[in-house]
Amino acid sequence: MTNEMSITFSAVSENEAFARVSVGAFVSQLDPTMDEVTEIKTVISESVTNAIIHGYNENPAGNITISAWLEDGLVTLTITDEGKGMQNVDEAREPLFTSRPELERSGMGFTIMENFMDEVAVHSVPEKGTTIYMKKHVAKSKAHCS
Amino acid sequence: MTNEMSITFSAVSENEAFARVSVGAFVSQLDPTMDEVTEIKTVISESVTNAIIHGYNENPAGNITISAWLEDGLVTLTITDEGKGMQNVDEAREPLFTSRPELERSGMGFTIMENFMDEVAVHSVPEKGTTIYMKKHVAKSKAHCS
Amino acid sequence: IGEIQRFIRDDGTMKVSRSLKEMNQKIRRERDAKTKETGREPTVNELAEALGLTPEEVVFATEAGRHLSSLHETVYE
Ligand SMILES: Nc1ncnc2c1ncn2[C@@H]1O[C@H](COP(=O)(O)OP(=O)(O)O)[C@@H](O)[C@H]1O
Ligand SMILES: Nc1ncnc2c1ncn2[C@@H]1O[C@H](COP(=O)(O)OP(=O)(O)O)[C@@H](O)[C@H]1O
Ligand SMILES: [Mg+2]
Ligand SMILES: [Mg+2]
Repeated sequence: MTNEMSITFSAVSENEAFARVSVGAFVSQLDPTMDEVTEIKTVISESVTNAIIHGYNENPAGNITISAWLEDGLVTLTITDEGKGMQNVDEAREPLFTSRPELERSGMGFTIMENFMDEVAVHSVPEKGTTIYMKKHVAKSKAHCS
Repeated sequence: MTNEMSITFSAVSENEAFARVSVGAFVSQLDPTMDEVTEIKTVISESVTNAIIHGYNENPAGNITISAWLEDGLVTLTITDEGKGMQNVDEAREPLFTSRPELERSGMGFTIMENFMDEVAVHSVPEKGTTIYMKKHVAKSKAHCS
Repeated sequence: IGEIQRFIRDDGTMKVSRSLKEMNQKIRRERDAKTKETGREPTVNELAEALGLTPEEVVFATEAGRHLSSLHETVYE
């Protein structure tokens, strides 16, 4: 089976739960474990929070788009914002790096994404925006929905 | 508060449950009752099923888009397909009317939408597609309960 | 209709936030029981089947402990 969806929503923290549930519900078609769903939801939280806080500086006029593709046992996700982007992606991905220490950010968002997903790629252009691509193999047992 | 989102997904029946839950999760921001959420989810099922079966003749290459807007106590939904559309919307909306009796359709989809929503408008162009607009007031009692 | 209602005290006027929390507790209990029984974590489908829910509903309800509640507090405080 293959299947795809995308969701677009205002960059406000109220939508974090909506994004977690939508992506988690979609991925449930692959029959993951609850832990796998929790990992995927956590990664959605981290990337959506980054888009809101860093990408859009909490401007609610911004839009965030998440796309998800399913094929047997594999989830591919992209999270896109059209916010301020990053000058130096390698530095941003380092554990504990944060450009907003005054907000008590942990600097661990990218590290969490790398830990919970099998692949993470970041494409970012200053003043244009950021896209995060991620892949995760789930439901090693058996993938299907009927 | 106002807030908006849209979701787009392949026209396959596996996505009906995803659509129901995604819209349900978004609308939950207004703190509705169980009945209100169940009514909204039912209306999503009816309109998504219509898009899949009637709009796209079950061709999975079709896409369905649902948009949702929230403002104090009011949900506005649109469900759009780019499928085959309808020649006669008034006839289609009549209770018990179905163009596919061989599928044991009940012909009650539009009637259910009208019952559960405060407003239902249908815009359809043959060979272009169909959009259903719906509004519903929710959470009339502002009582906070968690 | 009603897949959720079977799970709550048959009161449709209950706020969805509260009934999701109750459903979340049932899911957690079932998950613990199944893990003990089989020695591994159940899949979402296995939990959904045992509880008569769709897998998507299970994912929705398990969010209840966390964000939906805090979210209502921000919206309605
Ligand atoms: N969507 C984004 N747009 C712009 N900058 C970003 C985005 N996501 C992450 N960054 C940058 O990468 C840094 C590290 O991100 P992260 O590891 O999540 O830590 P934190 O969010 O705690 O700062 C952020 O401080 C920010 O400078
Ligand atoms: N999205 C759509 N695209 C094309 N035709 C539609 C669509 N939705 C509804 N219709 C038409 O309206 C009729 C009535 O719909 P409905 O009340 O849901 O009954 P049923 O689905 O049981 O036929 C359908 O039989 C079909 O001819
Ligand atoms: Mg972060
Ligand atoms: Mg119908």
